[in-house]
Amino acid sequence: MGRPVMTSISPSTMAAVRRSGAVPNAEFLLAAEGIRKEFPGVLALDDVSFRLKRGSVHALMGENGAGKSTLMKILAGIYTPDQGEVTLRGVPIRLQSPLDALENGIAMIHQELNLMPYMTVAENIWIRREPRNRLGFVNHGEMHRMTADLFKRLRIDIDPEIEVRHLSVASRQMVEIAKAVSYESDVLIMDEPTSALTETEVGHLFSIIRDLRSHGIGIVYITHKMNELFEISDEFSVFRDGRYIGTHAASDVTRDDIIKMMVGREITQMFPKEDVAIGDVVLSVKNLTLKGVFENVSFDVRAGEIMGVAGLVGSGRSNVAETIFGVTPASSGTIDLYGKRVDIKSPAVAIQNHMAFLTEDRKDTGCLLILDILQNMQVAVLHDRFVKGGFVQESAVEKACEDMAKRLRVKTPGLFERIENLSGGNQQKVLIGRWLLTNPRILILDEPTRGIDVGAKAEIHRIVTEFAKAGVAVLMISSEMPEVLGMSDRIMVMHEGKVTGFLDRSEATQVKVMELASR
Amino acid sequence: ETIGVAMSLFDDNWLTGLRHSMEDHAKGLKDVTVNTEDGQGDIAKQQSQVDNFIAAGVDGIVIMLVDADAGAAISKRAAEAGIPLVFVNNAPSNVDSLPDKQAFVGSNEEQAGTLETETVCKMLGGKGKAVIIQGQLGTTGQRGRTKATHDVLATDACKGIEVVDEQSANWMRTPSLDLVTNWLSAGRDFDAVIANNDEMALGAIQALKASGKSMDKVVVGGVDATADALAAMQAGDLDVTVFQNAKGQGVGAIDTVLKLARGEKVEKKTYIPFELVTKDNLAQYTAKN
Amino acid sequence: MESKALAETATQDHPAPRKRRLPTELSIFLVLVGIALVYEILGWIFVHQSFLMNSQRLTIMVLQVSVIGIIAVGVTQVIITGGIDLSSGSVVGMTAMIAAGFAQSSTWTRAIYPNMTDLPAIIPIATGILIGLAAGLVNGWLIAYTKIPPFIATLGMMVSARGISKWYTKGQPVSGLTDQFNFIGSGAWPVIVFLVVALIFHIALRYTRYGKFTYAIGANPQAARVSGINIEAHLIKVYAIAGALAGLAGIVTAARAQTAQSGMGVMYELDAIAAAVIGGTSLAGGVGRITGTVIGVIILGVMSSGFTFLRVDAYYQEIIKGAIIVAAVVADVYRQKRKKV
Amino acid sequence: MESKALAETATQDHPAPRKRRLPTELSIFLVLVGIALVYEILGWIFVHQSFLMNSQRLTIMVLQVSVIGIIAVGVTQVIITGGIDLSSGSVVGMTAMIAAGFAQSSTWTRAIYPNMTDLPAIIPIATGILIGLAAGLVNGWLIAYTKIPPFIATLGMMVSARGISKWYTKGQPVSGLTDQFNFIGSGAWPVIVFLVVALIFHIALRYTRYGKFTYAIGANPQAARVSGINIEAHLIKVYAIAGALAGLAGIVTAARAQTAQSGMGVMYELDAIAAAVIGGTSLAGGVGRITGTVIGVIILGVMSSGFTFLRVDAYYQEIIKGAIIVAAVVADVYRQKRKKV
Ligand SMILES: Nc1ncnc2c1ncn2[C@@H]1O[C@H](COP(=O)(O)OP(=O)(O)OP(=O)(O)O)[C@@H](O)[C@H]1O
Ligand SMILES: Nc1ncnc2c1ncn2[C@@H]1O[C@H](COP(=O)(O)OP(=O)(O)OP(=O)(O)O)[C@@H](O)[C@H]1O
Ligand SMILES: [Mg+2]
Ligand SMILES: [Mg+2]
Repeated sequence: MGRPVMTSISPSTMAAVRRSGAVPNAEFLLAAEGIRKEFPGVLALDDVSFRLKRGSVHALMGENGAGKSTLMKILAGIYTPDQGEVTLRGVPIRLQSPLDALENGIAMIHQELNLMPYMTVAENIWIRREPRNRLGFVNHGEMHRMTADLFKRLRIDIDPEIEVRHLSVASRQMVEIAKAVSYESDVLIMDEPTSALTETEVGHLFSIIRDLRSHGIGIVYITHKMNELFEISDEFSVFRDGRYIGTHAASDVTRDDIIKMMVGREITQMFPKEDVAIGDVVLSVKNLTLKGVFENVSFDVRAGEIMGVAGLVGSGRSNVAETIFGVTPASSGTIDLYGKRVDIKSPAVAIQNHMAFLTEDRKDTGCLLILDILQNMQVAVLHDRFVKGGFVQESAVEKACEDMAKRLRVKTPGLFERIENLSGGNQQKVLIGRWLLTNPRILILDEPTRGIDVGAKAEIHRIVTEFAKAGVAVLMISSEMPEVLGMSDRIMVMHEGKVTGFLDRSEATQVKVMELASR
Repeated sequence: ETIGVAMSLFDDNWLTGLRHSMEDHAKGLKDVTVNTEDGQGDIAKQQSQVDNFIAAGVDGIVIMLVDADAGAAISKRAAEAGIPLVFVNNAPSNVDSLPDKQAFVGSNEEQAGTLETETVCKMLGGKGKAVIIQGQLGTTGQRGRTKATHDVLATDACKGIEVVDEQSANWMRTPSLDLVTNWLSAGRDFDAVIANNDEMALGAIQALKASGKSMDKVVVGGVDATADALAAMQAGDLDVTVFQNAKGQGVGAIDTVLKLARGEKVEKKTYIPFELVTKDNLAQYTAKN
Repeated sequence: MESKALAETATQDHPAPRKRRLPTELSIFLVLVGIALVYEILGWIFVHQSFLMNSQRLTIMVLQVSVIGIIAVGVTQVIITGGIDLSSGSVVGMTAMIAAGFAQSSTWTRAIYPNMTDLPAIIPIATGILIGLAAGLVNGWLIAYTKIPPFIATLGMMVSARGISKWYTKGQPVSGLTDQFNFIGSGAWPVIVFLVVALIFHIALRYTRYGKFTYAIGANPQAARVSGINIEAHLIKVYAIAGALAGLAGIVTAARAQTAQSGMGVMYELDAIAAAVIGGTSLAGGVGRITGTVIGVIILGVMSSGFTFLRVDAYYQEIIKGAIIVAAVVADVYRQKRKKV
Repeated sequence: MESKALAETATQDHPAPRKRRLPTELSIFLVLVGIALVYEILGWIFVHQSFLMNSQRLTIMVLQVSVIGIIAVGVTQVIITGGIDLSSGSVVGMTAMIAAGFAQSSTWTRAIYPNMTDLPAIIPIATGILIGLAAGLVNGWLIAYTKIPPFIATLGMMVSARGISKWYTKGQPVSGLTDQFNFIGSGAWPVIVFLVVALIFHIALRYTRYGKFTYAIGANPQAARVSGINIEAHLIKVYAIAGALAGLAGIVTAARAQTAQSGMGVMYELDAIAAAVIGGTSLAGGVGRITGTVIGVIILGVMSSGFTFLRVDAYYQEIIKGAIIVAAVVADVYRQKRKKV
C-alpha cells in the first residue's frame, strides 16, 4: 500500500489536535482496515473494512450476528480489535477506552439502552460533562437549561428533571439520541436507533440526522428496516458472517439486491399471510381499565385470528398487553378466556391458561442475561412440560430448544452460550422461541421483530402464520406499519390509552391507521 | 433503687453465673431492681450503656468491664454524673485511685492462670510437654491467664515443661476441639493441655478421646469450674480447674453499690480469691456453681 | 445459511448441542489444589512432614468446616436468587439451644424440662430442623411479601434469633445430651451429613425445576415473573430451605460439642457466604453452584489446618488468612479470564 | 434480588413534569419520629418520664452511634457504587491501635514507642486517617483492577486488619493517651465530627461530579463506562474515602474510650451497612443518600437508648431490636408504595 507507515498517535494527542482545529484533511473521516475480532468460539469479524465519508450517512446492513455492532463497538473504543487498523482523518489511532473515542469525536448510540435509571434525564445526558460553577459544584440550573435547549433543538418533549426509570422505552431511546448528539462529535454511530420508535419519532430522528449531515458530520446507521435505508442513507455496506461483502450507493440498488447480498439468497415473501378459518372467541376483553394508564379497552380475539395493534408511542398498547397477561392486574374490567371468566392476577395464571407473552423490553423483562440460551428458552415451558417428579427431562428439553433455535436461525456457537453474548436480534429470536415452545393458545407479541433481520423476520412471520393456522389466537403489537398491515386479520388502533377503532384487513391502509392513531 | 448492671458479655458461662447471682440477690432485696445490659464484648457499646444508665437516672451502676483499661474513662463519666459505680470481677486500670462513690469487687485474672498452671506443673512433676489454648486474643482473660501460665512455666520448678504449641480457640468448645484434632493430626505430642477456660479444656478432652488417647496420660486444666467441667472432672477427664466465686462477687458488688447509693462507707477494694479445684476437693464445689 | 464462509470460520450457524463449557468450578478447584500443594511443600521444608498424606488431617480439614458447609449449601441457594441470608449463624445458635433442650439426658439437671425422660434423638433433631425452617419461612415471607431487602429481613432475624438463644435458658448452657443425639456429631458424621446435603441440593439445583427457577429469579426477577414463575412462593421455599439447613447445622454443632450455648454459630453466616462467593457464586444473583461452594468451604478448612500444621503464630494467622482468601479469588478470576481468551 | 424490581409494576409513563418528588428520606424520617413517639408514650405509661425531653438522653442517642455514623457515611458511598465494605469495623480497630500508639502520654508505659515524648494530637490523627486511607486504597485497587467481588476484597481486609490490630501489640491495649487526643472523643465532639462528615459527603454526592459518577457507576456500570467515566479510578477513590472515614472513626473510638483495644469495632460494618439500608440505600447500587443514612443511624441510637429508658430486659432487647429494624423498613417500604399510587 502506498500509505506512509505511521505509528499510532496517542488518543490524548489526537484530542488536542482536534481541539486546536488543525485536523488533517483526508478523504475518509473514519476508516477501518482488516479488522479481526474473535470471541471464544465465535469469529465475529474477519478481515473487515469500512470507510466513512464526512457529511454522509453510511448504513450498515447484515443479518443478525453479522458483526455490525461488534465493529461499531471497536470504533467506539469498547472492544480492541485482534488485528487491523483504524484511521481517523487519515491518522492511525488506537482507541483504548470509550473515553478515547469520545475525546476523538466519536459518539455512539448503543443497540441496547445504556442509561442510569435512577438519575434524571439531564444527569444522564451530561454525565462527566456537567456544567460547574466557580466552586466546582455542579450547576443544576445550567444543566437543566442546557438540556432544555438541546431538546428544543431536537424537538424532543421530555422533562429533563424526570428520572429515566419513569420513561417508556421510546422516550429512553430519544434520550440516548439526544445524549449522543450532545457530544457534538464528528462521527456519530447509531446502532438500530429506531427499533423502539414509531413512525413519528423516526421521521423526527431523520430530520435530526439530515441536519447533522449538512454540518459535515459522518453518521453510521445500522438498521434492519429496508425503507429507512433508502430514505436516509447515502451509501451502505453489507456484512455477512463477520465478513465484508461490499459497499454501494443507496441509489444504485434495489431492495432485493440488498437482501440477496445480506442473506445470500432471495426471500420470496415478507408477509406470508394465509387465510385461515377463524374460530370461536378465545380472548374477550371488556372495559379493561388500568387507572391512569388506559381505560375501557374492549375487544375479542378469535382462534386463528391475528389481531394487530397499532398506535403511537405511549398509546398504551404495551400496557394493555401487560394487563391481560397479569403483569399489572387491571383496576377494573373483565377478561374471558375460552368463554370463561378468569381473574388473571399474575403471569403464572395467564400461563396456566395457555397464554404466552413476548414483552417489548428485551433487556428488562425478557432476557435472563447471565444465563445460557437453553435456560432462557426453557424457563416458560417447564411449568407443564418436560418435567417429571420435579426433575427436568434434560435431553428432551434440549432437543426441543435446539430444534426451535434451528427453526428461528439463532446464530450461536451452542446452546450453552450466555444469551448476553448474542447479537441483539438473536436474543430476540431466543425469546420468541421461549414462548413458541409453550404451545400457547393465545399468543401476545409486543414488537416481535424488533431488531430482527429480514430473513429471520420472514421466518417469524411464517411461524406466526402457522400458529394461527393451528388455531392460535394472536395479538400482535407492532410499530412497523408494513408488518401490522401485512400480517393482521384485523387491526385495533389505540391513542392515549383508549381504543380509537378497528380496521378489517380489507379496509386497512396506512393512512386510515394513522388517522385513528393520532385522533 | 434501680441498679444498672453493664455486663461485658452474655455469651459466657461464668459471666452468666455472675449475672444470675446479681439478679437473684437483688430479687431477694426489697425495692431493688436491676437493669442488665449486654456489652457484647464491645468497649464502646459498654460506654454507651453507662451513658444510657446515667441518662435514665439509675441509682447505681455495676460494671463488668470489657477491658480494664477503659475503666478510667468510665470512672470519670460516673464521677461527673455523681452516680455510684462498682467495678466487678475485672479491675479497672485506675483501681488504686478510684474517686469517691466507686469501688471494686472481684479477683485478679492472673491468679487463675497461676493456680491452674502450678497444679498442672505439679501433676507433671515439673517436666514434660504442654500445649496452651488461649481465649480470644486481646481479651483481658486471655492476656492475664496466658501471661501467668508463662510466668509459672518460667519458674525453676516448672522449667522442665516445654510449650510445644500455643493457639487461640476463642473461648469456645468446638474451635478447641478442632484445634486439638489438628494438633494431633500434625503429630504434636504433649502431656498436658493448659486452657484459658473450661469450655476449651472440654473441647480438648473431646478431641483427645475421639482420637483414642487415654485421659490418664494427659493432664488437662481449665478455669471457671462450670457444671460441665465439674462433671468432666468427676468422670476423670479434667484434672484441674479454678473456681471463681461468681456468687461472692455478684452479691458483694450489689451490696457495695447499694451501700454507696445510701451514702454508707465501703471498702475500696475487695478481692475475692480464686480457689483451686481438683479431684480431691471436687465434692464441695459440685453444688456451688 | 449455506454459504462457503461457514467452512472457514469458527462460527456455526446452528447451535451445536452438547458442547458444554468447562465447569467454572474447575478453576477454583485448581486454586484449592494449589493451596494444598503450597502447604505440602512448606510442610516438607519446615516441619518435615507431609500435609496431605495423613488421613486424620484430611478428615479434620473437612470436619471442622462441615457445619459451615451445611449452612453454605442453603446460603448458596439464597444468593443465587439474588438475596442474602445473614441469619444463619444465629439460627444455628437458636436451634442448638432449643434442640439440645429436648436432647438432655435424665442423668443431668435439665435446663428447661426438668421432669422429662430421655427422648429418642429423632425428636430434638426434628424440632431443630423445624425451628430452622420456621425462621426461614419468616425470612422468606418478609422478603417475598413486604418487599423489604433480604439484607434487612435476615438481619432482623439474625438479631432476634440470637436474642432468643440467649433468652431461652437465660444464658445457661444446655449440656448432658443423650449419647444417641451426640452420635450425629461424632466421628466423621458431620462430614457425611454435609456431603449428603450438598449432593441433594447439587442435584436439586441442576436437574430440577426448583433449581432452574432459582437461577431464573436471580438472573432477572422481572423476566422470571413474566415467564410465569411465582416468585413469592419460590423465594419462600428457598429461604425456608436455607433456614432448615441452618437448623440442621445447629443440631450438628450441638451434637459435636455435646452442649449447646447461646453464643454458638456467631459469624458463621459470614464464613458461609464467603465460602459460596469463593466458590464462584455471585452476590448479584443468577450464578453459583453447590460444587463450587463445597470447594470454597474446603478451602477454608484446609487453610486453618495448614496454619496449625505449619505452626503459624496465632497473631499472624488472621493477617495471612485474609490475604489467602483474596489471593485465592484473584487467582480464580485470573484463570477464568485467561481461559476465555 | 432487590425489592424494587418486584415493586416496580404500577407503571406510569410521563408523570407530571417539574413535580419533584418528595425526598424518599421523608418516609424513613417519619418512621424515626414514630419510633420516638412510641417510646415517649410508653415512657409516660411505664416509667413516668419523658423520653425526649431530656437533653442528656438526646445527646447520648446520637453520641453512641456517631462512630457507626462516620463509618456509615463512607459505606453508603461504597454501596451506591454497587459494592460493599465489610472491612470498616476491623479498620476501626486497626487504626485505633496504631493511632493510639502515637498518642500515648509519656507518663504511661508505652506499648510501642517507649522513648517517645508526647506528640501533638494531630500526629496520631493524621496517622489514623492515613492508615484507614491505605486500607481503603488496597480494597479499591483489588476491586478495580483484579475484578474480584467487593465482598471478597473487603472480607480479606476485614480479617487481615483485625489480625494486624491483635498482632500490633500482641493483644495489649494501648492506654494512657494524651488529653489533647482524648479531647476529640469527649463531650459531644464525636457527634460534631459525625455531622460534619455527613454534611461534607452529602454535598459531595449531590453537587459534585464525584457524586454523579458514584451514582452512575452503581446504577449502570456499562453505561458509565461508555459515557467515558474511568470506573477503576473512581472506585479506588470511593473505597479510599470509606477507608479514611473508618480510620477517622477509629480515632474517635479510641479517644472516646481513652484506650485502644484490638477488639474495637467488631461488627460495626454490619451496623453501618444496616443504617445505610434502613435509610434507603439499595444494595443493588445506584440509590442512596447520606441524609437517609444519618436517619438510619439515629434510629439505631434511639432504639438502644429507648431500651435502657424503658428498662427492657437485655434478653428481650435483641429479640425486639430485630423486630423493630424489620418493622421500620416495612413501614418505609409500605409508605413509599402508597405514596406512589
Ligand atoms: N461479548 C461477546 N462474547 C461472545 N460473543 C459475542 C460477544 N459479542 C458479540 N458476540 C458474537 O459476535 C457475533 C456478532 O455479533 P454482533 O452483535 O456484532 O451482531 P450484529 O450484526 O450487531 O447483529 P444484530 O443485527 O442482531 O444486532 C455474534 O455471533 C455474537 O454472538
Ligand atoms: N414508570 C414506568 N416504569 C417502567 N416502565 C414503564 C413506565 N411507564 C411505562 N413503562 C413501560 O414503557 C412501555 C411503553 O408503554 P406505553 O404505554 O408507552 O405503551 P405503547 O403504546 O406500547 O408504546 P410503545 O410504542 O413504546 O410500545 C411499557 O412496556 C411500559 O411497561
Ligand atoms: Mg447489533
Ligand atoms: Mg409498546
